[in-house]
Amino acid sequence: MKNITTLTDAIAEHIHDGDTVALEGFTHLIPFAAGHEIIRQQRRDLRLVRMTPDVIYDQMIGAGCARGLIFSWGGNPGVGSLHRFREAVDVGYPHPLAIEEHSHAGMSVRYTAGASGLPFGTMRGYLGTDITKHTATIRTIECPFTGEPLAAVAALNPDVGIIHAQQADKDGNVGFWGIQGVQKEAILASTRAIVTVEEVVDSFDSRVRVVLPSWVLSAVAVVPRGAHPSYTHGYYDRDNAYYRAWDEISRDRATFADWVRTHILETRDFADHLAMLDSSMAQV
Amino acid sequence: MKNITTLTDAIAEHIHDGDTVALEGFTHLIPFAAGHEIIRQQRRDLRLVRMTPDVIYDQMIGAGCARGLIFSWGGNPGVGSLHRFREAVDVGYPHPLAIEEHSHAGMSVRYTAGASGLPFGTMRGYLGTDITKHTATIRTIECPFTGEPLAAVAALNPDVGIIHAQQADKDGNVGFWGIQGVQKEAILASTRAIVTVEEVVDSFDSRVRVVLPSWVLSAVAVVPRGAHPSYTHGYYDRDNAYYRAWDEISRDRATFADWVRTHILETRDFADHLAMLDSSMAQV
Amino acid sequence: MTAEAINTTTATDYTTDEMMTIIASRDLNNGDVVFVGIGIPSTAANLARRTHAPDVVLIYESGTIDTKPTRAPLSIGDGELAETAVAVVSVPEIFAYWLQAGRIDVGFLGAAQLDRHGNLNTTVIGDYDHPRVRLPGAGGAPEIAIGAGRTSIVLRQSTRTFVDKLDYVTTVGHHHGSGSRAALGVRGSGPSIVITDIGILRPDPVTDELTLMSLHPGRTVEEAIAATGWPLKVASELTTTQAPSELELTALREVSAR
Amino acid sequence: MTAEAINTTTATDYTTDEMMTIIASRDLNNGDVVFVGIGIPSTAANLARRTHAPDVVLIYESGTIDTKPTRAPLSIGDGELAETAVAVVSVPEIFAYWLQAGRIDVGFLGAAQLDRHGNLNTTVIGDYDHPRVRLPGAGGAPEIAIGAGRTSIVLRQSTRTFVDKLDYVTTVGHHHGSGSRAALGVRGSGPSIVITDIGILRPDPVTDELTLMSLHPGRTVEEAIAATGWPLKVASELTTTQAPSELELTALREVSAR
Repeated sequence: MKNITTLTDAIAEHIHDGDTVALEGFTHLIPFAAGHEIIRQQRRDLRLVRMTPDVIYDQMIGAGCARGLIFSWGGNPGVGSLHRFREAVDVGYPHPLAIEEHSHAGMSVRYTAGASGLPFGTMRGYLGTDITKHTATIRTIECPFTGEPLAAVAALNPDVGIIHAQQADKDGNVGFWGIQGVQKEAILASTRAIVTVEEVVDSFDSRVRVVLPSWVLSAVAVVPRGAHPSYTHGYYDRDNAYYRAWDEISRDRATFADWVRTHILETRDFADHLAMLDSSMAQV
Repeated sequence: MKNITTLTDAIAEHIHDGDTVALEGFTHLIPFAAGHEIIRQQRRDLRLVRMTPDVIYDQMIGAGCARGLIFSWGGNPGVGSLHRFREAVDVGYPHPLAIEEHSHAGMSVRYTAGASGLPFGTMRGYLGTDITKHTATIRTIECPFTGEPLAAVAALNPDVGIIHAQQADKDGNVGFWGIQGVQKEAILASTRAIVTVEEVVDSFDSRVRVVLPSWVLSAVAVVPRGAHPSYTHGYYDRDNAYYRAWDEISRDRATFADWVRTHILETRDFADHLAMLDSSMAQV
Repeated sequence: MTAEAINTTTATDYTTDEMMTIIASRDLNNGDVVFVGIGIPSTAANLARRTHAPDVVLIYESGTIDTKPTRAPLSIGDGELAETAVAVVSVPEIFAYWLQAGRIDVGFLGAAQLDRHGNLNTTVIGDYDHPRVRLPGAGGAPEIAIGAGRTSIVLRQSTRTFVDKLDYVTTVGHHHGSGSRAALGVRGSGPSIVITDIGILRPDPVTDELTLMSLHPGRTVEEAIAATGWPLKVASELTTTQAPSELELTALREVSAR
Repeated sequence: MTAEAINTTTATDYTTDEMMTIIASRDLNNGDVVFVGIGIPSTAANLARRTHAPDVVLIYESGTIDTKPTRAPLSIGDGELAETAVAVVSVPEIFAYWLQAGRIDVGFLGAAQLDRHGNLNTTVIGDYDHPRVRLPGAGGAPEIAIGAGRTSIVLRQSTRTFVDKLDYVTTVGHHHGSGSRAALGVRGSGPSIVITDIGILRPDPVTDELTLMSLHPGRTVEEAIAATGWPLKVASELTTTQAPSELELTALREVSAR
């Protein structure tokens, strides 16, 4: 249990201003609680990494945590644009945001290379596009056997990888199931790793499909509903109303700032935040 | 169920003289029944691929099925040498055997590249060894970002991949669990794929961890104990006595030939072979 | 009304989205392995599975293989996709072992902008460094476009979307046309169909230029030309798209219901 | 006899294999992540876990991570390894995400031939194309040797095994010595210990040449020199290996019992 701690302590200890930080979770298991704690502790100048920077990164970017973003698809799925992300890119508010764009396949190859201890990964990708013109971490490589040109992408090795999972066992091993995304690779590619879990169990649910041993995890923190408003398979569903409501909240600077202050900065922790949402008529 | 057939028909239809054929299974789930059926149907000039050519390939090589072998470790685990393999390499009996040697890591990268539709894979490997001097499918590649030299290995794409698994469902999807080896990659890297299973079930056991959908499998055949003398997790243990006895049987050409004739060529199928073993005092 | 009557009866009361979805569905063959995104593609693939193509295989980029949701999912990572899938794999695996390896027959794509050769922009309107509108970016599209056997593009037609020149090429279609796509060394044959609210376009077999092949009931060539930012090629034997049947529409509404 | 007495009492009746296994076990530190093969390495790692290093993490190349078998397994792919593992992953993953990524502290290696710099041959005796003895080949060794933080080599010493020149370099140790290993661009510090039936060798800090540091009880320098195919360097302060304690031997026999 030596790696089991609180989320407050985990973020305080392992995330420093200027770090490259990846919060992963593909629709499922998005680590919202950890993102909020980073906002709450007011980390700055982070280079954020995420295949699908959605509402969680809109919140972090809008709250001023980020100076850079490495990503492959930035939107509010099923709803529309990310207004805080767009305002950072378009007019540099609250800070200019240096973006590095890839495709989903490219990001997954970059994480895989990082998790594998290789400096680059190879793929059939990007050919005929403008992406290579704006992204320095894509080069062309020739197959040494066939001579055919392929895309090489630089390995991604964040300082910190953060995910949410269903369960930890008493030894601090972590298990999850359902849509698994790129979470394992993000954790294994990162120098330090933080995992929030729904609960600690004596032994894993039989549905667990991916297990990360305790000794590759810097910190594990129990945060029930820690992926809300995304979902945790077997625990709770996606809060689609929250995602829809986010469009209105995030559209205006002042409304957004007020929301962040009352819902994150002035709450003690994620449980407090959730209690506020639950008790609010408007939910968000 | 359109892909569910008999092993006899699967081998007859999908394996041709001269094919490159990979039978995979890492200690666990070695597809002995399929190997025997290839011997029984007297396929010739196969280029065999397998990370650990153990007793199953000793039998196939000794029976004259092979003209080539791509591998990374050839021995009878825990017992000693493979006498039929060694005699083929040392003196070309019953046929000369062209060998192509890699390491385990190299073979797994080759299969992975093959399964991924890439012409090569990259790894940190082989440096400072003589392996590269004798194996044409290893080259040096430079990282286009860091300039560091790495090993590139050519993709492996066998004509046919063959594995054994615990279960198929009624739709012909295949599921297995326990030590999974390189089986998934071997199947996905191959043009055609044959799977033997212990049984067909209504729905998979909850222990199933790897599932291959029916539409990537050319043929699925039910062969109970089809991995004997290796083991099938949850079904039967490894027959260590068989592996030990193999040393004596395979040491002498005539003893071997007699064993192959009585135990494989003159048996109808693997069930018949197993019945003979079970009723025999000496077991093998 | 008998089942047969439903099957053959032409519906009259349907939305443009329903029309586009039904055409996308018809375009799939039984047994096709389809890489689907959320929205019309997902609904279309599920509709095909419930109607003329029961053995269509659905793969979502979230890593769910051979899913059989009872309803078209709301998001690409819906729990139901995992629960009804034959296999759930990681995102790196879905792109490497399944898409890149050439196991996908049809990929669906959408875009903010499309050019006459079916190249797509989902990244930015205006200058990349000083965008007029920042869009979500590439997602899975660049590799779907060169990994799938062919692609099906669903996109409403207007001079804003059908442009003479893309502001940014996110995803390659037929490149510069006339076989130049193949010369890039990419796989697959590229966009085989573009389904709009006005009609259906397909690439010319020689020049690869998108050509209007069919008009939806009640739409005109003039409308199509006016909604296209380049001089639109029109097939000499322009047909009228078959309107949705009652059967198709009923099945679609069942699939879409939430 | 009290537990303490067992702990400190020197055993007298033990086999050479037991001695070698116990030394290999002592060489592991608590918390080490160890990549183990079958035989002495596996037994040694399990012994360490049962004695002085309860938090040693065992990884087998068959893909079982953090296994806790009750007995040393018979084969690298034993079912018990999967059943007692924290995680079971594929062979490609174990080599890429775990070994190559640098997550292993100690790798065990054996060989048919070893040279003075700890390079190893497990491929062939004689000419490659016309071998005198064909050996199993590389297996996991080449990448264990350059992926693990350091390696521990267990090998009986004789002029057949300790040779002046390898017939074939399957696995790199300290290469040509004097820091040339690092110049290859490989990871890890290479062989830190060679455990034989006669004594213990370690690389010289400057030349990387294997040097006899310790003799097992009852063995002599002359024996060691006679069993080495090159002029063996002997440490100026040669020690005697501590004989197995009763505690170690009892634990070892429990681990080995089948």
